[in-house]
Amino acid sequence: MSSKRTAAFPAEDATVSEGVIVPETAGRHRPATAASPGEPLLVVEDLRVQFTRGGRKINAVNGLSYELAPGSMLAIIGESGSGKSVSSRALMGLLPPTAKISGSVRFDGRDLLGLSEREMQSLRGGDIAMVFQDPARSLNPTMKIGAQITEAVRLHSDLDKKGAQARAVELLKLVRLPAAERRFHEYPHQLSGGMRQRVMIAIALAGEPRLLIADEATTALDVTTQAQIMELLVELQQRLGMAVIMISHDLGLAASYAQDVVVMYAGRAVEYAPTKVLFANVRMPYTHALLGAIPALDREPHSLFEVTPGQPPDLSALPKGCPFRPRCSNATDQCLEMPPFTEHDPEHWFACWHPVGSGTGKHTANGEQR
Amino acid sequence: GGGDSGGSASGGTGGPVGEPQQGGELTVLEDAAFAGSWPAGLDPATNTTGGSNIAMNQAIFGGLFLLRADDDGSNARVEGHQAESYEMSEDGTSFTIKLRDGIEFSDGTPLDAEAVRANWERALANACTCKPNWPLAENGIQVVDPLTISLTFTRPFPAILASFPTSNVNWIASPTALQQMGEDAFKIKPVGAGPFTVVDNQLSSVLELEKNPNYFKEGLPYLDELTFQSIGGDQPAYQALQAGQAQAYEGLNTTPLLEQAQANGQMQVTIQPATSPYVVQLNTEIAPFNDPRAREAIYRATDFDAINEGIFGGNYEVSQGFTAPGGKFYHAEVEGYPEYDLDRAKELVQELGGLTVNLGTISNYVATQINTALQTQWQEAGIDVTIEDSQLSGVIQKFTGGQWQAMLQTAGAWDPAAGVGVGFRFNSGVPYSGVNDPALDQLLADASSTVDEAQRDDLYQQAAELIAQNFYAPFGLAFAPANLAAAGVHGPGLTTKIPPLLVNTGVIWDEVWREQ
Amino acid sequence: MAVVEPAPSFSLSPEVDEAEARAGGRGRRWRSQLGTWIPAGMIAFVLVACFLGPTLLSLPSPVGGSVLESNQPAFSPGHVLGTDPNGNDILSRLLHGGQSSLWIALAVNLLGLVVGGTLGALSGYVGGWVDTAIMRVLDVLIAFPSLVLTLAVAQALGPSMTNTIFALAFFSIPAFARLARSAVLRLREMPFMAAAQLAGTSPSRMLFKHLAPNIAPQLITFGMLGMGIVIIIEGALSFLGLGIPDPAPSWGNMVATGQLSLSATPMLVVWPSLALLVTVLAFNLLGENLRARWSGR
Amino acid sequence: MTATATPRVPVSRDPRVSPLSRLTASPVLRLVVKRLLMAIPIMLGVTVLTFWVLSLIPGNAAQQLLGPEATPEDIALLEQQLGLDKPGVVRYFDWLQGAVTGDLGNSLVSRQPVSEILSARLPVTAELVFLAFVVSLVLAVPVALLAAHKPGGVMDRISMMISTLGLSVANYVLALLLVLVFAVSLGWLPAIGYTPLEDGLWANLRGMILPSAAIGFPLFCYYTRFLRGDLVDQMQQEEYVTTARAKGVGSWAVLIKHAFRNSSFGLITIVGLNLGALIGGTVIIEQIFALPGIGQMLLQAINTRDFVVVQAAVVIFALVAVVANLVVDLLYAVLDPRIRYGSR
Amino acid sequence: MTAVEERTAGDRSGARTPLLRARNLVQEFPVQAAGGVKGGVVHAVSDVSFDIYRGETLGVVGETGSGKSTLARSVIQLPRPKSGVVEFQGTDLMKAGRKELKESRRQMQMVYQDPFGSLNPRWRVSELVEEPLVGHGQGNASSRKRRVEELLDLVGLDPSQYAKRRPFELSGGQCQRVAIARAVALEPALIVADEAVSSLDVLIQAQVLNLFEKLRRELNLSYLFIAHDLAMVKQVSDRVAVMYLGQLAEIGPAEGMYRQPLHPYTSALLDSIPRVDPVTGAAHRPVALPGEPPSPIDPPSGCRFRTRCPRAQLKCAEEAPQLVERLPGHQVACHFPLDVVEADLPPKPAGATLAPPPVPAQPTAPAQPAPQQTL
Ligand SMILES: Nc1ncnc2c1ncn2[C@@H]1O[C@H](COP(=O)(O)OP(=O)(O)OP(=O)(O)O)[C@@H](O)[C@H]1O
Ligand SMILES: Nc1ncnc2c1ncn2[C@@H]1O[C@H](COP(=O)(O)OP(=O)(O)OP(=O)(O)O)[C@@H](O)[C@H]1O
Ligand SMILES: [Mg+2]
Ligand SMILES: [Mg+2]
Ligand code: NI
Repeated sequence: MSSKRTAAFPAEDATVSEGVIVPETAGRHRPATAASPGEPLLVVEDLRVQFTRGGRKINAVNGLSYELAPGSMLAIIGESGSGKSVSSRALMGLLPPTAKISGSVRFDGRDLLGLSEREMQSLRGGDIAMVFQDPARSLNPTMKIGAQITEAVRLHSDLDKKGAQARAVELLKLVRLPAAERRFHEYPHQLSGGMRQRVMIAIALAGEPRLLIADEATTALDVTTQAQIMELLVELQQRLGMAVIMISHDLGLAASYAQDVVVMYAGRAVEYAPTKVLFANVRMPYTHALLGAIPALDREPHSLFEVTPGQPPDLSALPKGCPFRPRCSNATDQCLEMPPFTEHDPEHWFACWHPVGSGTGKHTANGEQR
Repeated sequence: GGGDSGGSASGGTGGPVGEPQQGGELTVLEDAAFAGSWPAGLDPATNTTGGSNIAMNQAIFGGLFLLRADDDGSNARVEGHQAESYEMSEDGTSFTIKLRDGIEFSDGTPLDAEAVRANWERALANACTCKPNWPLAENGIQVVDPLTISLTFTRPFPAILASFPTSNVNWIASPTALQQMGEDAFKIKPVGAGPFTVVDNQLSSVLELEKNPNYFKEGLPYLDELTFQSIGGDQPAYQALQAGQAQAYEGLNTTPLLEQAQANGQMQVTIQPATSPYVVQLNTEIAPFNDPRAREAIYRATDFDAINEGIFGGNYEVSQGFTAPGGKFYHAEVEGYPEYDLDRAKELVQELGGLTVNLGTISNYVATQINTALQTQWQEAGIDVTIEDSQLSGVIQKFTGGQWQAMLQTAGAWDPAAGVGVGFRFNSGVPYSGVNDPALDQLLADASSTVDEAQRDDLYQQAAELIAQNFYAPFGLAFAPANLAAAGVHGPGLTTKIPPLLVNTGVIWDEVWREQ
Repeated sequence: MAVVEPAPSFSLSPEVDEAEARAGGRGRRWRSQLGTWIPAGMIAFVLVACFLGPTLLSLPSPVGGSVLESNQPAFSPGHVLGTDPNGNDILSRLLHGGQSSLWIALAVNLLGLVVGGTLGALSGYVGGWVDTAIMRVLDVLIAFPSLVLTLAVAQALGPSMTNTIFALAFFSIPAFARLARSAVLRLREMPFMAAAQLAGTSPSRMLFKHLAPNIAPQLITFGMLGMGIVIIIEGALSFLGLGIPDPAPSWGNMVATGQLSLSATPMLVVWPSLALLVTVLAFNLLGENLRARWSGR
Repeated sequence: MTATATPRVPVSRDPRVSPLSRLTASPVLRLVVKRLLMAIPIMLGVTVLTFWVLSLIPGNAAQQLLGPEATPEDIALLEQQLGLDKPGVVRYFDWLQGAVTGDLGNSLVSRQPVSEILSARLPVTAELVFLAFVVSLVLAVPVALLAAHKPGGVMDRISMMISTLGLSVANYVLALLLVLVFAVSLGWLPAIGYTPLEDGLWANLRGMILPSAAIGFPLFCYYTRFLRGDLVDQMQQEEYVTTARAKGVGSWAVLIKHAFRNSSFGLITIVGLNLGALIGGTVIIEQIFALPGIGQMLLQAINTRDFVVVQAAVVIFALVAVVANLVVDLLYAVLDPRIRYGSR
Repeated sequence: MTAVEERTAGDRSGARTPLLRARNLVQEFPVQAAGGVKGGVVHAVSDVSFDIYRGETLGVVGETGSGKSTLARSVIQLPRPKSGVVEFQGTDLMKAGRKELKESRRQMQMVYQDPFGSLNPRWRVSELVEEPLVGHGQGNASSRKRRVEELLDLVGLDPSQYAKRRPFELSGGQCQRVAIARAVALEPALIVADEAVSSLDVLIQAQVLNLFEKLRRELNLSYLFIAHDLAMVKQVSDRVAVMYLGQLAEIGPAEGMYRQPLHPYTSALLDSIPRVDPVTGAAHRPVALPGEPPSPIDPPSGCRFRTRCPRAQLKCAEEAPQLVERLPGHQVACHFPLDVVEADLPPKPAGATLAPPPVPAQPTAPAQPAPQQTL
């Protein structure tokens, strides 16, 4: 994989600066060596991450598997602490040395977990880029944003300083930062949250990555800005043919934008399907509970929520069997055995002995209703 | 009296010495806590630390008289320097000095009787600690002829000659220069007729001098440049000498360093013949020492010989009176001196029903060490001792407050009547004395106004016996600091012994030379 | 050296994280806290050695030795580390000196903690003119060359343990106060402060029950790091003829009198310096470890 | 600015903007002005405190100068000559009046103008402090970076040991040891004395190396410890570090370009606070190396109760402390963009 | 202002006097520039008026920085607002002395967003819940202990298990329960919940929201419920207030407002919510509101929303719209509210929006109030 590329994005400066973005065919600018169509760009298999902290083992990720096709968007959703961030950082080799990682992660045919720190370093930002949750903290407060982007550009291209700066301005325009030339010379704190997140995206795009991981990229923003950013991401993804992993705990957000969804619980994938398939027919009780707990506009004032009792499990002392068992109303003794994560319905994977729903598109009641 | 040829071969501790050589530079270190501080400048009349700046004064002004001694420190005598001769009247009430002819200050003006008179009058009017305590008669200073000047006293004053080397009247500054420069500038760059002239003077830090080409003594001084440098203690000074940044250090008193230096082949150590022994002053005015038994207990509990052996490696003598081996009128034994006797001490303490003493001193290495040792010894006799060392001001405060009990001090001088003499510690009505005894006052007064040396000796011996009989103050170690010099440096007082004037020896800088 | 504020890295996160608290595996936690226990053990050792050692080893008195036994080399009979020029047992002086040095360090830091902490907390919490007044006064103290102040105070009052503590407190109080103030300013914005106010909690309760326990860890950690500095400054005072008066020992004045003849009697400096080193190291390690734990790293 | 004086000169700038408001519009300038104004009460406080503290010290210059042998009459006379018989408050205001007009008075002991004494001695101390400061800082940065690169690694442990050692050795002992090694044994550097800059840069520097090392080494240790801790914090806790790593920036570059930049602010604060201590260190060190600086002068002045000189020295030291903190604030303002633009 | 007065007769509140009456609240914060030099002023809350009745929940929504928290803190007088009137149970808190304020605060408690930050990390759960009882000198030690147990039971925490724990031994949801227990300890009339569930996981959030509802029903509590999740606010509120840049854009009954928003900003907010229908599983793709929120230090003239408003006219820049009741109990501060059809609006002169250069992403003509993005 050539991580250094001199070619920029197609000359689109003129159009971009006017803000009109012409959608292009996905992957047009991709080198021919890219994974052939149909072959997944990223295959995560039985990924496990364990931390040792204070002498105790924290099983942050416990056998996570999914695939990602080039140019598509995958959403990973789950509660706080379910291992979303850890699993995605594991892909990028950004975990602290205390983390023990096992399983396999194949990116474009290469096993990422076997790479040296040096190889990983050239991969980071070049082939895989990442955008983080809190744009206020994720940018270096003492560096001009232009410099931060330029730095990323120079790491992944042969451009000289001037060229890299020009490229950085281009990127700022690409992410539709108003008055890009002026902003280039500003510091992060002079920008609003939404603008900062755009800068983060511009940095991520600097290496023309084939995979962009957006770790709760919009959680810190309010709804209107969130919509702006998501729109931008989707558009860039389609135009540039990037694959995107979008991490969120907002089911609605995932449903609105992603092609595929992985639902995580206690470090495991518990349900995995194309968005349409999944929401048409939720099978996993946990996903079902999530759906029942989100407020909806069409509910009456003062109506109650479906309540799932209990707390997320302690990752250093996971319950035996299905981790959701203690909170699940469908649970039986069978759940003391770990349900396998398999493709029960076509394209629809889940791990449950007692799934809800019957494939009719309407899920039957589980637990208390209203 | 008369002039000295000066160039007498001075044998230091470093073996045979060749002929003096001309030229070279010398850096002399002085302890910042004593001689290394001259905050008020170097005008002899106004230098309030003049008593400790004798070295600088000699180098700049030369001196009317100088104390000299044989190389081993014996046969000490005051000799004329800029003074050609002197004459004391029979009754001891007048003293006439004849100056050498042709001496010029470095500004070219003559050092004559008028100049001397002007200097003396200024000196006596000012508050220098080195101001002489002359019993001067009205109009006591008279210029007889351009080179002769006489002093008249109200009483016989035989100590007049001995008082010169330690006091500011010995240093004659150019009155013309003083007038031209003004006092404030003069004290920074004083003009004298000494062997060296001032190049630069940073008060209490560095004094740079260079050879005075018109010095009245032919061929002197030997050195081209002489620098006095203030330094913060014996250890840095010793190291500086080792490193070769300086060639001499006056006033080393840290015993371990002294011993180390003695073992160092590159170093000459000259321990000066002591003139002032340590004395434990007891305040006889208040309890507990208004009781002679308490005082005797202290005498009996004190074993200075042990201290000398233990702390000072037996380097010094132990006195029984206020004179020391280097000074005048020294006698090793004082009749009836109450010697160390622990059992007697214990007995006395028991008799008294216990004894509690507060023993003070001025903060300095040797004094504190002696006090610590004394505390131990006294405690052995059952005396309860707290020791306390204070800065100078604290000591003064204690004395003037009158509430002190015991105080470790030094007593005496080369001549007991001159300088910080014995009267200072033992006369009635003096704030720094703990004794109120008319008989002793009388003895001391008589001694100081007697011309005949043998008679004086006898009177002082009587005074010492009186002190011992009344247990006024046990005497001890006759301590004197040592001078340190790098190999190849020679000079009277530096590598030969001369009894210290006040604390340090009066080095005669004209005659200091370096092997090239 | 002066006491300066450490990095303002500090958070409210508790000593142990959630999961750790639940797990409570004794042995494992013990091992994880080795970083704390080793220096704590070193400190305990120093304390025991200094405060009980002289009795346990039935050492001779640290003062009042016979001058006839002065300057004995190490391992002489009865004097493991030899004697000093006054004939006192060096080991005994070392241990007794540790008592005074540790007392001073403790007292100075405690004074700083209590007085400085209270002043700073008050200043930060009350704000307004009280804050301005306190901070201006402290600014003056900070701008004032502390050595001069200490020298002056020590000279004015004379050398003694109490006066040394008093003089050194001028170093520590402003530093603690500033630290406490900045911590309180940060805490003041925490919702729990507003919540307490809503709950009708009285100002004194706010100060002592809400703020104090939260700033205490940071101040204590800071104090740990300051222990060594205080011992050394006490030595500097001794160097200048103040500090603990002779013949009573302290590490500071042992070093200070030892250095007077350093080249001839190096061991007089080496022993107290070593003791100081071990103590400073232990307190620094402990302080840093506690800081790391309390800041939830 | 001249525009207001001569109205006929065409004013190109917006006439409504007065020069003053233009001045105050710059946050940095406003900061300077504000801090300078704040310095006034601090300096006043310092002078009052000095006067008060000095008045507590027993004895005065007259007594001290004349020594234990002086008669009370002599002392009283000298006191009168020196003006020490006046009440403290009067003396303070006399002094203040002079100081405000730039006249720091004359030494009680030598009668030299204090300004003259200071001008002779300030360069020595300034150079000493400057060198100590620069050396400690210049060394601390790379060592801290090395240590922070692998926390718990070999370099980290070595630097930890060295710095603990440095923090537990008294600086006067260190000074003597340095002389023993470098001047006495090796003979590389002079043991004492000051060579003015005019006598050659190298000669001057040679003499300053050991004293500035004696002052600078403990500081170096302190800075190293501090910076290392802060760097590790930044590396482990700050999200922008992760961002940089995610960009593909190498670990050294992250440490130097990103973390260090942010850690430098904490370091600057410490340095500013420490400058006072730095100067305090000169008192003892100048004594040992026989350097004719302010510290040496201060100690002597305290001993002779030359309070006019002490007062001046204290004012100088305090001024340096205040200015140092002003500089720190300015450095923040210049280096930290969050402050520079005044919108935090 | 007057609009509110006029409205009071009529709708469901009837002639009841409000529990809380806020009028023309203004809160500003000076911002510090470099090194503590005074900079500008943040207009955090500008002229906001509203009422809350007993047993009623008023929801407040708005984007971040719009002044929701400041409004909440102004109500409880921590800190006191700059000007305006806060009348609580007939007492004017703005003029109340220490004593009166303390008395009123008994009836007025707050639950904060940050479940850990609002509990002193060094206290035990029992002490935390007991704090208001101690602060207001209620009962003796043993009666307070009993009350604490009751309260913990009420919020669903087993006292025997949790009373001795410290906050860090609790999960976020449990912390929030403790905070709620503390808030209801004095049986207040009003609870101000500032994003009280925003930081919680969905499943836990549902638990806590249900707890709020249960308490409301059982204790007849009123809530000032602040959140940025419009759907959630709707589900818990009787009435909803929409804030934009320190001002009320719209206030009205929850149902009505969501069915027919009157303010273009409310409409944009509703369109920005990504959502999936829990029943059908159908996703709704949000539509973004263009532009960046202006700075509260220097808010736009006239209508503060005009810089991002697709309907903005010259008038919007010149004249600040007042809250006007356009539907029963439903007020809006807009010159051209959405119940006026686009066609009825005056023709738009060029440059009327006076907006900074719009985000280029929005080049399409403002034909629709909320343009649909085609991808
Ligand atoms: N460096 C680490 N050391 C120890 N444990 C860690 C570390 N990083 C993460 N964990 C633990 O791993 C688990 C999974 O964390 P992760 O950040 O992946 O959750 P998440 O799903 O991203 O949650 P959120 O929605 O809160 O971001 C958590 O319990 C967390 O405490
Ligand atoms: N103490 C303060 N000092 C200065 N400015 C403040 C202060 N408190 C709030 N502000 C400012 O006032 C404005 C309103 O803040 P507020 O916290 O009320 O908004 P919010 O609607 O609660 O936002 P969020 O949804 O982020 O909680 C913001 O611009 C904020 O920066
Ligand atoms: Mg996460
Ligand atoms: Mg808020
Ligand atoms: Ni305004």
